[in-house]
Amino acid sequence: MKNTPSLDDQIEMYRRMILVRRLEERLGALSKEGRTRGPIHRCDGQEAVGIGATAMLTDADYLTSTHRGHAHYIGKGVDVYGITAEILGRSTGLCGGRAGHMLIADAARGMIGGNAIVGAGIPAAAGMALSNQILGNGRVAMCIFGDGAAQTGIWHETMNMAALWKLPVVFVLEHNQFGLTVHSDRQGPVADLSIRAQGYAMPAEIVDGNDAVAVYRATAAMVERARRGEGPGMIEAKTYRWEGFSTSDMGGYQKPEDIAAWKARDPIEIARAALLPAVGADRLDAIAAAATAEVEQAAERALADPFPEFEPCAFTAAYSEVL
Amino acid sequence: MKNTPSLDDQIEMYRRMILVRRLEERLGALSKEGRTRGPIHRCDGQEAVGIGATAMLTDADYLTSTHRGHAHYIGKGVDVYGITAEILGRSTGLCGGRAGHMLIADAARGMIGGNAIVGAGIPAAAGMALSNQILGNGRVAMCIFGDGAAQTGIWHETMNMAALWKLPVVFVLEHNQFGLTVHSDRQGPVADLSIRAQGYAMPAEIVDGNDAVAVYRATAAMVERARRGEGPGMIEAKTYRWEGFSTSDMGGYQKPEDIAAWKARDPIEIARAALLPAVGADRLDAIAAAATAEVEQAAERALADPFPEFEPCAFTAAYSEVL
Amino acid sequence: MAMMRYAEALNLALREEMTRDPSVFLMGEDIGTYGGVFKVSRGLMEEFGESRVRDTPISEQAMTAMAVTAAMTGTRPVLEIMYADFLPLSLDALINQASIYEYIWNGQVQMPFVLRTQGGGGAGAGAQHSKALDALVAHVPGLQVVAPVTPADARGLLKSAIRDPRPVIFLEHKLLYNTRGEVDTGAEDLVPIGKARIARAGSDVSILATSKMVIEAEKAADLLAQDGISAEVIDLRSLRPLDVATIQLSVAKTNRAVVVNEGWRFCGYASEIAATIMELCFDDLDAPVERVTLPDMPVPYSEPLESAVLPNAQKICAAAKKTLA
Amino acid sequence: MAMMRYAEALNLALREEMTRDPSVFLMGEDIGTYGGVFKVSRGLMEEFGESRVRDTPISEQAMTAMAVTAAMTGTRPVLEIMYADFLPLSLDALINQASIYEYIWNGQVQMPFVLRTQGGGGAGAGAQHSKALDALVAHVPGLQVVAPVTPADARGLLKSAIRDPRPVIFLEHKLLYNTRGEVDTGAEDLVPIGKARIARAGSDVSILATSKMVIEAEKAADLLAQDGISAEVIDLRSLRPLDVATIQLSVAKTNRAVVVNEGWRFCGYASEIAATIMELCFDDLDAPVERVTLPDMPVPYSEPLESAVLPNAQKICAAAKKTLA
Ligand SMILES: Cc1ncc(C[n+]2csc(CCOP(=O)(O)OP(=O)(O)O)c2C)c(N)n1
Ligand SMILES: Cc1ncc(C[n+]2csc(CCOP(=O)(O)OP(=O)(O)O)c2C)c(N)n1
Ligand SMILES: [Mg+2]
Ligand SMILES: [Mg+2]
Repeated sequence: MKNTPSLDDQIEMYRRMILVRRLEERLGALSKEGRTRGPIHRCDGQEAVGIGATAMLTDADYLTSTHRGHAHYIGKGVDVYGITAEILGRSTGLCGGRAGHMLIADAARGMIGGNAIVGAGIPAAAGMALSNQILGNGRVAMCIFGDGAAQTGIWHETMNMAALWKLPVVFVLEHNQFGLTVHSDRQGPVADLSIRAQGYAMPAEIVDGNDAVAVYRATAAMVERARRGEGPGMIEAKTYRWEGFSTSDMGGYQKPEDIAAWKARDPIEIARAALLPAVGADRLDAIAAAATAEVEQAAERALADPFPEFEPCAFTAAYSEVL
Repeated sequence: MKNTPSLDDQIEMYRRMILVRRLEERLGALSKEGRTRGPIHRCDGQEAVGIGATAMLTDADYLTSTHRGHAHYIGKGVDVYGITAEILGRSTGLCGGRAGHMLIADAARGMIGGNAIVGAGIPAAAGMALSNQILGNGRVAMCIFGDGAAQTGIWHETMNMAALWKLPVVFVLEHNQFGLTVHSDRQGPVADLSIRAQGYAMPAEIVDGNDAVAVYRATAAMVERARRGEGPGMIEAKTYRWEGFSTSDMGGYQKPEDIAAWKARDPIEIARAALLPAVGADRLDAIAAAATAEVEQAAERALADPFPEFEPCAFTAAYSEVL
Repeated sequence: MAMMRYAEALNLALREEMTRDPSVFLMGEDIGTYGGVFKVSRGLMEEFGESRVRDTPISEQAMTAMAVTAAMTGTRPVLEIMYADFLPLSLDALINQASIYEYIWNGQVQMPFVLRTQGGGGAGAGAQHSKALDALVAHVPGLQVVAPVTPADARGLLKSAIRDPRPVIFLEHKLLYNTRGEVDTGAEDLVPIGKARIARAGSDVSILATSKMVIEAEKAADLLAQDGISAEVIDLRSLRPLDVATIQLSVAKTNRAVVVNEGWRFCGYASEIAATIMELCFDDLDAPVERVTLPDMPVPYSEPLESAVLPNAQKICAAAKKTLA
Repeated sequence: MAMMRYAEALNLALREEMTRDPSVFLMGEDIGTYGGVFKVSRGLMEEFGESRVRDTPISEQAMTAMAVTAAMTGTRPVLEIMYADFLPLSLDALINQASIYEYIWNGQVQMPFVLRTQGGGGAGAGAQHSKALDALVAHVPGLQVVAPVTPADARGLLKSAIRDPRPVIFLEHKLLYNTRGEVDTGAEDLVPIGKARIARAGSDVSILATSKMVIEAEKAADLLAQDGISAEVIDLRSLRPLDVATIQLSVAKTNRAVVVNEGWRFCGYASEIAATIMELCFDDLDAPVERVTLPDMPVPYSEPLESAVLPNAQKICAAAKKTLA
């Protein structure tokens, strides 16, 4: 089937989804112990979107993310230890502890970056695509954003300009059913937000967001199109958020039966089942164990790392302004 | 045919279109003589939209407009002399000369108001519709906005909330082919902007914007629906701007053949032709003459009116702030 | 009298005003079913229904613009913007719409709406969720801006704001919601907009602070007292209009002033207060007015970095001593 | 040397920089085919093509956000926002995006973009097209803000802004485009960001002005001269970073200062300058720094009303005399 990821790609996606899941679980535990700071937005159950949609991108391609970006970071090849250290506010973090979990960037990987202003990652990717088009460098930019972000005005302005100018950008809508606590059916009158792509004469496809391979196939087609200069495309991946909107969620608005139903469709289990025949349980177990160990080691190492020391802001100083 | 305006309504629309046309011509002449201030945005050739879309509204209904609102003002029943005096900056103007031609309001007529921030009139109408819904007062709000305004983010946010909450608001897109100087096909990838209404499960209709009766019919249906509490609707009226974007337009980008073609479809002539059999030339000529005289008198009177004297701003004073 | 949390005092004020006036309604993200991310509107959707307590999509720009015109047409919206960091999205509606209509329409309309939001650092929320953008809104004519620090003022000012015929920007602080204080639930206890509060009387130096910084200023006053310095702490409370009379009286007495605001320094809210004091109290001043603010940089995430940039009692003490040196 | 209009000087700078550096591109409303509503980009689409000179839809919010990240990824956008009154729509991209990345990403990126816009009154354009919102952008760390008043500075500062590795907000004035002045077309003549210009030397009072107000300040200096008062006029030029050295030298000499800015007074740009002077020149000052600004109200449309609110030479004279009284 067209755009089907190679077996190695599928194995790597499986491994990365496990990295993400273990990271979320570890962060959840650390937060309960009061060893993290600020709200942390977990994506348990949504791993297939961030991992599947980014697996065909190169380091030269750009990705912008959201406040819920751990799967996006790891999908773009960002180092788990660097992410963990950043989230724990250590000087060894990818941004020296200045950014925190919602705003991580790793320019060398084209991951620039997390964004906690809902909707802001969307024009950010389009701006990078505009650079790509002007420079003719063949790079593609992608933004992954939520169903809530799709209701922001800047989404409309960006879709319109991207389609008008045929920018090499792919819009990946990660539809996890909720804004923070409000269900998407109370945030807009239509269930399938990607029908709006028609209003920009832009191709769009709805996929099972819990099936990494399905997400990969659909997204890869849009990425190729964009790279060929044929313009932007949109993907709407349907998934569900297992945990609260963040570690400070007091809950009470997600139906237990919904959570149960979606947990029964665990993206990691779906990937494992697909790989089992070709790869076998032993190898998959070994991969899972190694991924688990990688997250453990990353966390242990980061927890032992020093906190940063304050230095005046370079540009603040440059502006000879008082600190 | 359903929602067909009565003969009297049609005659009144004809009269109002002439009022608008003569006002625009008079303002154009005054501006050439250097007797106006600031840019003036004429709507010659577009009169059928503002007049036809508002003819079924009552004074209790609300209308928000744009920087090009003269037909909207007159359609909502605002006094021509008050408008003219305001545009000429006189103390007798509807806003005492404080507002100017782009920002005229007449609260008694529900005309609140002109708006020179492109797109801003759209949520303004929705906010009034929100009040109407909460108060259950049966009033409808309408915004008339341009093809350029349809590309602003706030249009999307407003369409979404209006449809989600079934607000009693009607969106009238006055498609005159241009933003300021840039043709709409260079501002977005789709010709019929109202196809975007589908993305909000909102009904929409495209009409000939040079036929006041057609505009009336389509709009009246949406207004009734909204009044019944069935939610918002959208109208896209196709028309064309004969004159420059404003009196400061240096021109050079509108095709002479386009202008000629559209002038051949003068909304006033179309209305006249439709009325001729039933009303007869003499009565129509008399109406035209009276309308022309009304604008003349309004202009002469306004030109003789005093300019306002400066008074400190009420609320500035209230805040005991230095003037 | 009752002891309650700041968030509870706000909730009480909303409940009281919604009960008193059916034209008052609430809109904002996650304020209904969930009761608000800081639980300020807890229980109100159940009590007043979905028409008057509206969960909105993530559309700050349109929400704010709609609140402005809803207020023009018979209702009294109380809009919650979840974080002050998002105020830029509301700003066109404030600067180009709410600010101008009453004047340019010659008094044909008024806009009685309240925009509630919360800002400030100290919670590890990062550069996009920790700012105090007081200066952005305080700069806009036609807007009133208040920032209560005690639960009693939170209730009293919110009630006044909702009843006011003109727009009020109501600034809260994420680290104040759980602070407790006495509230006179028996009385209306409206707090007038435009009046500062003398949090603590003193004679050597005036410390003028806003929002959570008032608490830091009071801590600073304790520390200064140990060094025999008597600091007067003024809670500005009403950022605009400014209670210049109270400021003048204080500075006339102390001859020295320190302004504390959690926003940026350059073109910040503290700059206005410093300029105003210099202008009105020039002959009284024995030293330049000191500004204690966030440095001109983004708020970093990691604890030691964030602590280093936030204004605090120590920095306020140092500034006060500088005015006395 | 050549005599040219302010708009022509800007056009020249754009042409020169686009020729020099292929990564420089322009985007904005009506800047291409039409050459800009103030004709600043006249002829550039023909010369550099549609890829590098882009007419945009009316989408300030996304345009600005896109310019920020385009600048992060290898190009140098010069964005035109038609009126400064629309800056609120650009502000999220400036405050929550451009302002933070270089610092919070630990220097991984820089954003060399220029946002050109024009503000100010006097043209009868009404309350939504006449504002000077300098304070909004000057408050944001990470942004540099310049406001040239002469054609030579317009060219020299725009060239410097385009070459600068960091964001520059470039403030023009609608009534300056047709003013004429000498431009040294032979030389590069870059004007450094961060340096004020002494428009006229004097000894009795320092008048610090921005943009078109510099012209009013020079007129005021003429009037004051007739009364035997020698005014020094300083064109701040670089609103941020501020050239404090030049300001200090001047005030040390004159002991009096008047700040003139066309924006609102409360929390305005003039407030920062007044506060800074008070802080740095406290012992030198013989009188409080006077602020001459727009009153805190919308700009009215009708000529006599608009004239009454705009700062002008007469108001500046009165303020200067007050400092000398
Ligand atoms: C402009 C803006 N408004 C509100 C918020 C607060 N907020 C943070 S996450 C969130 C929900 C976003 O929903 P969605 O886009 O679906 O992303 P998800 O959390 O589901 O991953 C909200 C409202 C914000 N960060 N930015
Ligand atoms: C937010 C904003 N951006 C830009 C402008 C400048 N401007 C005034 S009118 C106009 C074109 C508007 O086009 P359209 O909405 O189609 O209305 P029309 O002029 O065709 O009636 C522009 C760009 C503005 N007033 N507001
Ligand atoms: Mg979601
Ligand atoms: Mg148009």
